[in-house]
Amino acid sequence: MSIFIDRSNKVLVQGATGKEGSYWTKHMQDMGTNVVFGVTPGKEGQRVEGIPIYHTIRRGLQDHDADTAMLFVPPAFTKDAIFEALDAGIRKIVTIADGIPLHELLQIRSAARSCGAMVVGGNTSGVISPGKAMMGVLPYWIERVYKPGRIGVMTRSGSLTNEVTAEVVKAGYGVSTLMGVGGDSVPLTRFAEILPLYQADPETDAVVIIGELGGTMEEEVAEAMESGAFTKPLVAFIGGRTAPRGKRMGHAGAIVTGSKGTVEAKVDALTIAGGLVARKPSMVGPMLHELMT
Amino acid sequence: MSIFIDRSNKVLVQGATGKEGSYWTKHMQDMGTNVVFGVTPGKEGQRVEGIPIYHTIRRGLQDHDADTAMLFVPPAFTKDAIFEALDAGIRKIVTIADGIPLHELLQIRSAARSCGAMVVGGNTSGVISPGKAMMGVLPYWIERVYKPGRIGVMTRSGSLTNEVTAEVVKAGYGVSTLMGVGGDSVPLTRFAEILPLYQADPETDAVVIIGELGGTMEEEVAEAMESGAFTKPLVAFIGGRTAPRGKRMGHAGAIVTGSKGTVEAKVDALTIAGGLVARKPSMVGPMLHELMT
Amino acid sequence: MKLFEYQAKEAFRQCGIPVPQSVLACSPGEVSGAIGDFSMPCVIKAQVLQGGRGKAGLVRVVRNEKDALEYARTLFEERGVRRILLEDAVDFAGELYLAVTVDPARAKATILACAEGGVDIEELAATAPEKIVTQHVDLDRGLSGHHMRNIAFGLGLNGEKAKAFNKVLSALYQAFRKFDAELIEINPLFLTGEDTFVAGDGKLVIDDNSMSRQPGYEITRDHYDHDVEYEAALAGIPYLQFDGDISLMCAGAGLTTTVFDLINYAGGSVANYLEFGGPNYTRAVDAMELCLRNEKAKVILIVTFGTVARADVIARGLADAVARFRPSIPIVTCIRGTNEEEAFQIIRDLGLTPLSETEEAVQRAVDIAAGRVS
Amino acid sequence: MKLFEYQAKEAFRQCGIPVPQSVLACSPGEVSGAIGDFSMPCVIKAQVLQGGRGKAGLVRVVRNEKDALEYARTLFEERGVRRILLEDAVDFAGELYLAVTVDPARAKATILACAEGGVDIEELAATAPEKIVTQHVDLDRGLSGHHMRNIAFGLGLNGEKAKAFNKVLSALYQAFRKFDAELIEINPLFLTGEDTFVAGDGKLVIDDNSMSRQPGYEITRDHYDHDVEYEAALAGIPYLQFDGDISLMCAGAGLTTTVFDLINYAGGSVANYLEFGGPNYTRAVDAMELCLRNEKAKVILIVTFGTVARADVIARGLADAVARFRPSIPIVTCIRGTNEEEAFQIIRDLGLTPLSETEEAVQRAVDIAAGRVS
Repeated sequence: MSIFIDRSNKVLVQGATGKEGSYWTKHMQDMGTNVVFGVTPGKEGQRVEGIPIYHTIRRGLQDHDADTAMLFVPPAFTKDAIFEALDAGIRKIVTIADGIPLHELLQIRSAARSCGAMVVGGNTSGVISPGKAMMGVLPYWIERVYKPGRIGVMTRSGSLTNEVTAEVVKAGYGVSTLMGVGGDSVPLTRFAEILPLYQADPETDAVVIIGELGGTMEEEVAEAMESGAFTKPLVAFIGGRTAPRGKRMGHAGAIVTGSKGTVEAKVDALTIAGGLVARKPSMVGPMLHELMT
Repeated sequence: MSIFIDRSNKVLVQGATGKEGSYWTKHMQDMGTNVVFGVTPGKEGQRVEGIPIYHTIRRGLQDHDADTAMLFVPPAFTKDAIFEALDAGIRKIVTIADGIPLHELLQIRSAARSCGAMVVGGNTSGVISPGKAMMGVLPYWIERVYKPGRIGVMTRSGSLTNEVTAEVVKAGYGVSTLMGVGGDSVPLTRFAEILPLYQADPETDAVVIIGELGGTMEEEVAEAMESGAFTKPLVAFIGGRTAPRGKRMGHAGAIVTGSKGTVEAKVDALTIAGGLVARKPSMVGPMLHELMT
Repeated sequence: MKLFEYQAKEAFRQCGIPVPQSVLACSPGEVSGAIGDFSMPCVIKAQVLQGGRGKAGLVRVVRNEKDALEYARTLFEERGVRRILLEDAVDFAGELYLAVTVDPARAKATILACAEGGVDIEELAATAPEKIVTQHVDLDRGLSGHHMRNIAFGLGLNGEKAKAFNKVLSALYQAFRKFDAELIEINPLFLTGEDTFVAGDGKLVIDDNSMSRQPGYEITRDHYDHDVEYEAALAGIPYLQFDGDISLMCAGAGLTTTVFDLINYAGGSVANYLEFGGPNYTRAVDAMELCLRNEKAKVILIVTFGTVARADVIARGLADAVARFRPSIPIVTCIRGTNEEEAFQIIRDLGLTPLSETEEAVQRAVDIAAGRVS
Repeated sequence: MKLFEYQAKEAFRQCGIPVPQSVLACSPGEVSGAIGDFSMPCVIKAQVLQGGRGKAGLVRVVRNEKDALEYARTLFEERGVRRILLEDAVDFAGELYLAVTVDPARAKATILACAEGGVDIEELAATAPEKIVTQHVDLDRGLSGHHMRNIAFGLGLNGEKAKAFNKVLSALYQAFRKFDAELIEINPLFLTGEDTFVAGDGKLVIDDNSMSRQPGYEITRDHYDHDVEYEAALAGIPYLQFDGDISLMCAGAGLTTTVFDLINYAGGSVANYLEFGGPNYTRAVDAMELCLRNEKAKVILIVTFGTVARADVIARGLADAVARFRPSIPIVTCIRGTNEEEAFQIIRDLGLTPLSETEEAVQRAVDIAAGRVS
């Protein structure tokens, strides 16, 4: 089972006619994703990679069913595009946009929560269940990373995902579903909100989280473990352990303020909750072994 | 069972120190309602009818539990007071305010829906489970109306409630819970949203709805019956059958526009769905007899 | 409160919705003073609240000053019109319909748009609903780009037309919010040959509960069909006049409406609907004064079943009213609720019979009006 | 982007938050020209971004013009300060803390207030959290009366004080929204003897993703600790300078940060953090130019594991950079991802060894820096 998307999902693509949109739409299809239509205002009647384009989601839904939306939309227009999808009844959405204004991230997350939708992103590479379906810009062709298997992976970082997941695969495992929640300081869906899906997934035996300094998402995972809401084996790798305090290293999320969000706090919380935390990516595979045998 | 409030509910009263607030707080207590504290900004430290007053709900909740809010707050301040209650985690709210601005009614209803709260009113006399608990300004002392029993009553009108409920009692029945949804054109909770509670209530055998021309609440009840979501006997009385079109007769809700909201449309819908619709209040009792024997 | 066209258009202007140049005139003299500023033909429109002004002969395109003055005089002197609007005629290539109202169940604003304006939209909604484009908008989130795209593409607009339309839509939505509108409507919305839009007509109904924050609008005699209705409105007592002979003086909108029905079922006819419930329940004297203004009334029927509106207080008010006006027509009472025993005694002391069943009281009033009893 | 105090206070002023009268000066000459307009004592504040300016001797109350000029000259000439703010001293009866920031999990704005201002709020939050009043606000619904009551009563304010405080709070929230703030803070917020409030200091951090709609703010040398950091920022490449000897040239923030950790674990030390992932992945030449500006660097470590950032494109960029700069220090590469076989060949053609394990590459760089291998 895939926890977010499989071949039964009917995916519409917002911004399908752009360079990035059309390129990755083809890859999504190639991996098996069921893309039903695309949306670009003003371009109705065109086709991209065999799929029809509509001015609006509303017009696309007159001809097709869809339950999932993939956005290749610039950050400044992302809020409007997500609201369009939510208004149209779409409840699974992925946006890769890097640079969504902070206040709009809050508004999007608030709107999604109030209608029970899951919006994944922004600033993410996307979501993939290798061999089944993919939404985003994930290089499923890199075999030593995107190998089908039974480990769930949640990540805040694109570049680190390949690094750490390669270690999972090297240890003899594969990936059930990889969820990139993105590197923004306000991820639209948080780690702890995805955990129940992994918990319920019979095809996920354990979860690897790829975190970093800043924010409280890793601490929330620890809380879910403490409360018994998540009981499967969990290994975490958290980058930024030696990062100098107050320096912003890349991701908007990766800034430490006060005592919150330090790697130490995250490691302590996860360890107390029964998880294993790797200091180096290469420790992730062995730690999975340790928990699962 | 009471479908909205019973003696286990802990009720806070917003606007408890005003003339109306203190008068009806006493009556609510006299009927058995468990009032835990009152809120009036600037009056913390006072007591009304034995209950302590706080500046804010937040401060009251530091000393007491509460799960229900009763508002005696002027219409212009009602949105703010309801948002205060919702923010404090209160999910059952009754407001009697007559004159809440239309756009604020939309905003309140939208906020309540997005957090799963039930806000009853405005422009209502309130909610009562005779002999158990009461929220609002209901004359529970009129015995030929507020007699405990097994009939649920939902009403858009205060004055007509006494008239019609007296007929229910005259026919030998009594009231399980009476819910006044109020006479505004945007009732914060609609008939059809209450029906599932009556459906689930083992102490409600049948439901009487007291409707009027305008709006679509009665039609929504018919839809719930058609869909099988509500299966208990239902009798309706709907006022305004001979009202001249386009004339606004009292309630904001009671205006007919186009073909929607006419009494004919409501009667047809409810009848087709299996309900009985009384032309006169005096027919309600016999109709209940007909359906229940 | 329903605004006159000229008020609605002033609100449009404030919010940036294009409207034709116009002048309001309240007398033939004002018309002749202003008409010179208009190029011919221009439009003269009676400022009344009723719909269907065109068919009723209350709007006309005039070809020259003489026609204008003549028609204006007819409106003022023969049709009883108090205000007319002189307006530039618009040279249009198309007519659309655009409105914003509320959806109580969804708890959202609802935009309604149609590429065929200038028609009776209710009729169109009934016969060709697929021609109407609908869009719901959450008030807290506001009007967003995708709402406008849904509407513009739904109407088949694109390019410059869509841009210009979206400006009007955006402004209309702002006006809807700013003026606490129950309904704001442009019908027709003219599309000119230059791909611009102009509001041909304007309707704006402000929510009655929001009037305290919408200053500057006063109710006028033109808002009502009868003098007494206007006076009752000024007094804050809901009152409607009809052609029958039974004067209702009831408390509570639902109950009064029901008594109205029961009168009709019983073969009677209503002289007036008067509702003195809620905060007005102590004002029986004012209520009766209004009822007695209606000379067709043959009987006054008082029905109440009060909660806060205590029966004894209402009965005492009735006693005051009787003492003050000594009405020559019979009074039938059915005053119940809190403290009703005390009320019954007060009514008996007035020499009246305190009935306690609404339908019995209705029948009695109908019988009296029909001359069957007295 | 973090604003200077003078910019934050200008934003406050625009939104109606009371601030003391002040003048910005960029030289001793400007100070002496402006100082006459201030009554003594007044305050001189270095406009730098670091916290704890008071303890660092970068803020001082001066008693007369001579002191003022002397202190200003010290700041400009000895402390390397580029801008100072001359400001009226505030005669205050109390100091509060007030800030608005965001709560990512709740997806709301968060207001933080404390009756004890002028202190290190993070320390207070750690030691006496009950003294901090918190209030979450939904952005779409906005700041409402009950939010303000929760805060004002929570701080023990009432009457005129509460009214004046609520005006500041309301204005601060508006400024938070208007300026797309990540954080907006007044610490201390002075309470005067006349029950009015004045912002003693001002902090405003604008969301980097919103800078395009917040024109007028430019990054300056003062935003950075080193010249190269400033130049890198102008070039749009994230770059931080440290005291070590291994120059990181990596793609992706998470991976770069992890390599930073791995260097430290392996006993090495970082000369600079440079991240050329995302849209910068084609800019290896610019990246290497920046790395080579750091004279302490003994080795350049390139680690990538690219998705869109194709390995072959990065390797080709590296080849261009090597051709252009002919770096005298060794380069260690671990370039993987899409088209990595092609990348490995390009790297081999450069005479380098294409490593494919990050930790191996890190160890190699550390060994080179330590002089253990070359």
